[in-house]
Amino acid sequence: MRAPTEAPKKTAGSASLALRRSALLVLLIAAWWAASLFSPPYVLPSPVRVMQRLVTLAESGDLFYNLFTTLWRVLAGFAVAVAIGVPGGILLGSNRTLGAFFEPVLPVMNTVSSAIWAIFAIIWFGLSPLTPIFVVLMTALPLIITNVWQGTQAVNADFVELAQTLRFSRLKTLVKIYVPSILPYFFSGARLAFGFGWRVSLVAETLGASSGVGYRLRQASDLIQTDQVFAWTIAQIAMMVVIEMGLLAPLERHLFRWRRDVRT
Amino acid sequence: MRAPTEAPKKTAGSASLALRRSALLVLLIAAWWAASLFSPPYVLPSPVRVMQRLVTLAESGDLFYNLFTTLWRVLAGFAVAVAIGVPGGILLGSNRTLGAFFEPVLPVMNTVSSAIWAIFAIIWFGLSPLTPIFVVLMTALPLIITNVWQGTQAVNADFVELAQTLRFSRLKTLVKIYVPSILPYFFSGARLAFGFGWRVSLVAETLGASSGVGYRLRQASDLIQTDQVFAWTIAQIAMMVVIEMGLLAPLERHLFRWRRDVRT
Amino acid sequence: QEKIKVGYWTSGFSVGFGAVLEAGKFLEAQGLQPEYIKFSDVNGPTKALMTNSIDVAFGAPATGAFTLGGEGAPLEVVLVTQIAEATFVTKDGSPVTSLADLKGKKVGMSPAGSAMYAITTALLEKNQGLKRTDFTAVPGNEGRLLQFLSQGDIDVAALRAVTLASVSDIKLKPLGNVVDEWKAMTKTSAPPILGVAIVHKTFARQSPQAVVKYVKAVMEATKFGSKETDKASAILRSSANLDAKDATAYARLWDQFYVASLEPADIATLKTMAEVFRAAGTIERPVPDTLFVPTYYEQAKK
Amino acid sequence: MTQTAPHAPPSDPRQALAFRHVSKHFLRGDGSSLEVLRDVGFDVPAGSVVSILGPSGSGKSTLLNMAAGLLLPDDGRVLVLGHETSGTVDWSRLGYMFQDDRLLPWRTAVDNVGLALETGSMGKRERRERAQAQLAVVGLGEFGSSYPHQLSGGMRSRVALARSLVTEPDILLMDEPFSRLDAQTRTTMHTELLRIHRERGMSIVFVTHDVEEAVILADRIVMFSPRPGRVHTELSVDLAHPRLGTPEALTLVAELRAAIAGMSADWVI
Amino acid sequence: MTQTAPHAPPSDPRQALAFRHVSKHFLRGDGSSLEVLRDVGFDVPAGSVVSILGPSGSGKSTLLNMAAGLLLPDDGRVLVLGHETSGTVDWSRLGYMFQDDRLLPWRTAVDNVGLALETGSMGKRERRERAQAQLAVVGLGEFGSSYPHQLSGGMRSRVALARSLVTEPDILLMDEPFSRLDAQTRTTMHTELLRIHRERGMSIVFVTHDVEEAVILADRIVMFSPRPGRVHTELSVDLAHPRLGTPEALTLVAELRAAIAGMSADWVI
Ligand SMILES: Nc1ncnc2c1ncn2[C@@H]1O[C@H](COP(=O)(O)OP(=O)(O)OP(=O)(O)O)[C@@H](O)[C@H]1O
Ligand SMILES: Nc1ncnc2c1ncn2[C@@H]1O[C@H](COP(=O)(O)OP(=O)(O)OP(=O)(O)O)[C@@H](O)[C@H]1O
Ligand SMILES: [Mg+2]
Ligand SMILES: [Mg+2]
Repeated sequence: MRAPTEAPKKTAGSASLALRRSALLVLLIAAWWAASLFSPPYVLPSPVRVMQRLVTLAESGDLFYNLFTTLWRVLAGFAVAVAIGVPGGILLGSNRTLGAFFEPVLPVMNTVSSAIWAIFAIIWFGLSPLTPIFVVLMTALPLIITNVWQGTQAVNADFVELAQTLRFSRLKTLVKIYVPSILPYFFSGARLAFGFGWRVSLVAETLGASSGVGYRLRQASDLIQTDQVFAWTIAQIAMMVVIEMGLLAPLERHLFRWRRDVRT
Repeated sequence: MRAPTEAPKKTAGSASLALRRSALLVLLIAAWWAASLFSPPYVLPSPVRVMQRLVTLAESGDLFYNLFTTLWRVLAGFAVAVAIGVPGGILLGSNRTLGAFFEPVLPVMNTVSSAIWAIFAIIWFGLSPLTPIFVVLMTALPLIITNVWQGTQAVNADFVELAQTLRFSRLKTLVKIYVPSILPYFFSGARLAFGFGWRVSLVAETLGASSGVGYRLRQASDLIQTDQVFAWTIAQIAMMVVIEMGLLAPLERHLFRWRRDVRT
Repeated sequence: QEKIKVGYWTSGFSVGFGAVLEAGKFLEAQGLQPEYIKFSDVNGPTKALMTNSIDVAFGAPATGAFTLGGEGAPLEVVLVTQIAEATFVTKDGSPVTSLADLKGKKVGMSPAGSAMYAITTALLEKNQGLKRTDFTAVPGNEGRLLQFLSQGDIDVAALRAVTLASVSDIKLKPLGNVVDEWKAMTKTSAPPILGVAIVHKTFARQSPQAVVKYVKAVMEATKFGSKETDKASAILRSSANLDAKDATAYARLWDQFYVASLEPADIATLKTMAEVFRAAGTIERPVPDTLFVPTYYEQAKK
Repeated sequence: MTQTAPHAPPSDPRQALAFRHVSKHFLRGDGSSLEVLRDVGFDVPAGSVVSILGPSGSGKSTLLNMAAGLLLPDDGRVLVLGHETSGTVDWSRLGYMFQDDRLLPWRTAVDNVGLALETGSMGKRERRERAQAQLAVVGLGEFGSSYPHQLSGGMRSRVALARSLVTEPDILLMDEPFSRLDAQTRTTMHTELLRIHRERGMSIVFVTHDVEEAVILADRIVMFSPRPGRVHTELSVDLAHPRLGTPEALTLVAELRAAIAGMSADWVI
Repeated sequence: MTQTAPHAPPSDPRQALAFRHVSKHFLRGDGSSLEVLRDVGFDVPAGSVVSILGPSGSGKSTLLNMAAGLLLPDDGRVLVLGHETSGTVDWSRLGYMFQDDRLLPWRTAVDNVGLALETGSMGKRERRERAQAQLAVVGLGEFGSSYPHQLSGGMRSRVALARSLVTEPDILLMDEPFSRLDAQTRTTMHTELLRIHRERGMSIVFVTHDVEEAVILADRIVMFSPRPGRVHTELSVDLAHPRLGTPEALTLVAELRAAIAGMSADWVI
C-alpha cells in the first residue's frame, strides 16, 4: 500500500539535504586545504589561516561594522530601485507607446558601467553617503526593470480581460493581475539586483568612501594581503547565503505555494 | 465604419516614434552642452569636444579595433554562459533534488565580485585571452541561470503532463515545452548578461590585456582625459543600442508573435 | 638573444617610462628579446610575477613588494624606479596657508593602505604633529581629488606634479611637498620611494646576466628621458596616448619622479619605509633584508 | 450594410442589450480576413433570459465579448441599457462568465470568487463571507481553500459561475456555463439560476449547445447559422416553469432538434 | 481494501485497460484528506468503446490520469495491456485527450497537432501533412495557421481531439471530448470517431456527461456514484450502429436518464 502521493515527505528530505550540503561544504574546504598545501600563502592561503584572520576581524569589530555599513548602502539603493523599477517596468510593459519609446534606453543603462555612474554620483552628490547608494541604484534598476518589463509582457491577456469585465481600475488591475503574474520575474530580478548591487557597492566604496567591505577589500588587495581578501570574501558569501536561505527562499516558497508541482 | 481592430497601424506609429526619439536625443545633447558650459572640461567636456575626439579615434582605427576586441571577448564569454546556463538552469529548476541542493550556490556566485574572478582567472589561465572571457562568463552565468531557473519553475505543469503522455524523452520535453516557456525569462537574462558582461569585460581588461575598450577607458580615466572617457562611453552605448534595436528587439518580436495583445 | 617577459602598469606613474623604454628599444639594445605585458591595474605586474607569469616588472608599488617579501615570496627588488612625490595644494583663497593648518580639515590623498597614504600620514605626524584622527583623510584618485577640490568637498589634496601641470583653470596654492618633508623627517637626501623593479627568483637564478642587462636598460631609459626631453615627449604622444600638452609637461617633470638606482642610501630608505609602514599597519610582517638585491645594479653601473 | 444615423438617440432602455446590424471580421493565422458576424441584430429585453444556440465558431463568444465591451463591432451598434458600448456605459451592472474559467491560479477558490467584489469598497471579511456563501450555492462549500489546479473541470466552471453571480449583476452574460457539468449537477444549477433570476430579475444572455437547456431556461432562443454568424431563427418560449420533463418542453426540444438537423444542409463546420 | 499478491502475473492482455480495487486520496486546499476513488474496478476489453458517466468531482479525470500513468493509485492496480502502470508499460500505444485542451499557445493549430508526432523519427514535412489532414478531419482545415487564442472554444477542443487521434493510438483516453461542441458538430465528430474505430479497432475510454452520446458510441457504460467515486452500474450496449435516433437507443437513453434521476437521492454535489 502506498502513502497518498501528495503527503509531504519534508522532514526526511530536508535532513538528508542538510547532510548532503554539509558534505559538499566539507569537501570544498578539504579541496581548498589540499590545494593550499601546494601554493604559497600569498597565492592561496590555507583555510586555517583565513579562519584566524576572520576571527581577528570579528574580534576587532571591523567585520560586522563594515559588513553592515555596506549592507545598509546596498539595501537603500536596492529599495529605491524596487520602488522605481517595479512600477516603471509594469508601465513600460503594459503601455505599448511608452514601451516602444524607452526600448533603447534600457540597453544604454545596462551598458554604462558602474564606474561611470560613480563619477556622475560624485559630481552630483559629492562626498555624501548618497554616492554609493546611487551607484547601487543605477546597477539594480536595469536588472529589475528588464525583468519586470519582460514579465509584464508575458501576463496572460485573458486575465487582463477578466479584470476589465470586473471594471477594475488600472491600478487595481496592476495590483491584482500584473503584480502576481510578474512575481517570479521580479524575484529573479531582485535576487540579481541584490547580488550585483552588492558587487558594485564594493566598487563604489573604493571611491570616496572610507569604510565598507569594498574599501577594506581594495585595501587588502592593493597590499596583496591574500588572506584578508579571502576572509572578506567568505564573510560576504556567508551573509548572502544567510539572506538567501533565511529570507528569500522561504518567502518564495510561501508566495508560490499555489503552484502545481511538476513531477519529473 | 471602423477598420478591423486587428489591422496593423505600424507605419504611422513607427515614424512618429522615430521622431519622438530623435527629439529626446537632441534634448539630451542640448542639456549636456548647456551643462558643459558651466563645468571645467575635465569634469564635463562639451559634446563638440567629445565628437572631435570620437572622430580622431575612429580615423586612427583605434575605435573599431578596440570595440571589436572587447565585443569578441564578451560574445565568447556570453556564448559559454548561455551554453552552460540554459541547460543548467533548466536542470536545477526541473529537478527538485538538484535545485534544493544548489539553491545556496547561486547567491554565492552572484556575490563574488568580478574582480575576484579576475584574480582566479589570472591564477588559472595566466595572461591568456581566456582571462577576460572567463570573467565575462562568471558574471553572465548567474544572470542566465537565475532567470532560467525561475522560468523553469513557472512552466505550466499541465504542459509537462502533456509531454509525458506523448512519451517525450526528457530532452524532448526540455526542448519542446521548457525552452519555449522560459524564453521570456531567458531574454531578460540574456539581455542583462550581455550588458553586464560588457561592463565586467571592461574591468577584466584592466588585467593582463593591452587592448579593448576597458583598457583604453581606464587609461584615459587615470590620465584624467575626460573627453576620451566620454568618447569611449558614447561609442559603447551606440553599439549596444544598435545590437538591441537591430538584433534583440526584432528577434523578440518574431519569437513572441504568438502572444495575444493586451489592450489597455 | 635572451627572452624576457616584462610587465608594467600602463597608467599613472609608470606609463611614461614604459612607453619610452618600449619605443626606445632599450632592452633590445642590451641584447634582450622582450615581450611586454601591460596591466592597467597598479598591482597587476606584481600579481603576475607572483604566479610566475612574467619575469620582471618595473614601477611595481613598494608596498606590495614588501608584503610579498614578508611572506617569503621568491621575489627580488633590483632597482628603485619611482619616487613618491606629491604636493599638498589648496584652492587659492583658502584659509589654509600651511600644513600646520590641516587640523580638522578634509585632506584628499591616496586610499588608506597605499604607500602614499602611509608616507603622507607619517610625515604629517612626525613633522607637523598631526595625528591620524586630527584630520579627515578622503581617498580617491587624482582626477577625483581635483574634482573634490574644485567642488569644495575637500580642503587640501596631495597631488602629483603631472596632475598639477595639467590643471589650468583652477588656481591652486602649494602648501608643501612630500619629498622635501620626507628628507626633513629622515634627515637624509634620499627621496621616498613609490615604485621598484622586481624580478622573479627563478628567472634571476636561470639568467642573472639577463637581469643585469634589464637593470642596465632601465637605467639607460631613465637617463634618456631626463636628457632628451623633446624626444621623450614625442614618444609619450605617439605611444602613451597623451596630449601634446600633457606629454610635454610629463617629459619636463621626468626627473621629479623617475630614478634608477639601488645605492645603499636607497636600501636604507626602503628599510625606513618598511618600518614606517609596519608601524602604520600597512604591512604586517618584517621585510627581510634579502629582498633587496643590489648586485645586479652594481654590475650594471660598471 | 446599413448606415446608422450620426446622432442616433439612445435606444429603448427597456432593452437590457441590443445588437443592431453587427458585423465583425478577424484576421486568421495566415493573415487572411475571416468574416465572423454578418449583420446580426436582436434584443434582450430587461429581465428576460435569452439563449443563443449556434455551431462552433459562429461568433457567439465574439458577440458576448462585444456586449461586455471587450471588442467593438466593425460595423453596426451594440447597446447596453440603451448606450452604445463605445460610449459611456454603466458597466458595473454587468457580469460575464467566460467560456474558459479564467480562474487566477494563485488564488484559492474563495478568493477567486471574492475577486469580483474587489472593485468596490466592501471590507475583506464581508467579501470572504459572500464569496463563501456563493460557493456553497454552487455546491463547493467545502472547497473554498482549494487552488484551481486542485479542482475538477466541473468544479472550476462552478467557481467561475459563482464569481459571475456574486456581484449580483443586472445583466449576466454566460458563455456555455454548464457544458462541463453532469446532468444532475446541471439540473441543480438550472434550478438555482432560475431561483436567483426570480429573486433578482436580472437579464441573462447565455450561450449553450444543449437545446434542452435552452428550452428549460430561456424566454427567447436565438439560433445562429454557421460562420459568418447570422440570426437564423428567433423564437419565444412561453412555457411555465419548471419545464424539465413536461410534455410541452419535450415537444419543443424535439422540434428544435429537428430544425437544427434540417439546417444541416447549410451547416458548415 | 484488498491485498494484491506480491508477484501477481500480468493479467489478461485481452483487456486493454483494467482497474482493480483502485483507491485514491488527495489533500484538499485546507490540508484535509479527500477520498476521491474507492475500490473502483472494471475492464476495458481490447477494441471496445467504454464510456464513463458520473457526477462532477467523482474522480473520472483522476482515473484517466492513472490510466495514462500520470498518477499512481494509493491502493489497487491499474493495468495497461496487462502490465501495471507502475512497471514497464508500452506507453507509446496510448493517446490521451485531456479535459482541458492544453494547446501550446506558442504553436499554431497545425503545429499543436504535429507535436504528438514529434516523439518518433517522422520527417518534418510528413508530420505537417498528417497534422493538416487530421485537422481537416475535425473540420478545421482552414485554421492550421491560427494560434490557439485565435480559435473559438469548440475549435480548440477539436484541435486537441486531432492531436490525440493523429498518432493512431491503440488505446484512446478521452475526457469529455465533445462537451464544447454544438449538436451538429458533435454528431459529425461521433460519425468520424466511429469510422476511425471501425478502421483501426482501437480501444476507447471516454468520459462524458451526455447520456445520449454514451449510448450512441459505447459498447459498455460505467456509471460512477458521487465522490468518493465507485462503480454504481455497469451495462453493455448491444445495439447495431448507427444508433442515432433509433427507437432502441432512445429507449435506453430514457432508461439511463431515469436511473440517474433515481440515483439522485445519494447524489451529493
Ligand atoms: N482574437 C481572434 N483573432 C482571430 N480570430 C478570432 C479571434 N477570436 C475569435 N476568432 C475567430 O472567430 C470565429 C468565432 O469565434 P467565437 O469564439 O466567437 O466562436 P463561438 O461561436 O463562440 O464558437 P464555440 O462554440 O466553438 O465557442 C472563430 O472562427 C475564431 O477562429
Ligand atoms: N491535484 C489535486 N489535488 C487535490 N485534489 C484534487 C487534485 N486533482 C483532483 N482533485 C480532487 O479530486 C476530485 C475528483 O477530481 P476529478 O478531476 O477526477 O473529477 P471529475 O470526475 O473528472 O469531475 P469533472 O466531471 O468535474 O471533471 C475533486 O474533488 C478534486 O477536487
Ligand atoms: Mg465560444
Ligand atoms: Mg474531469
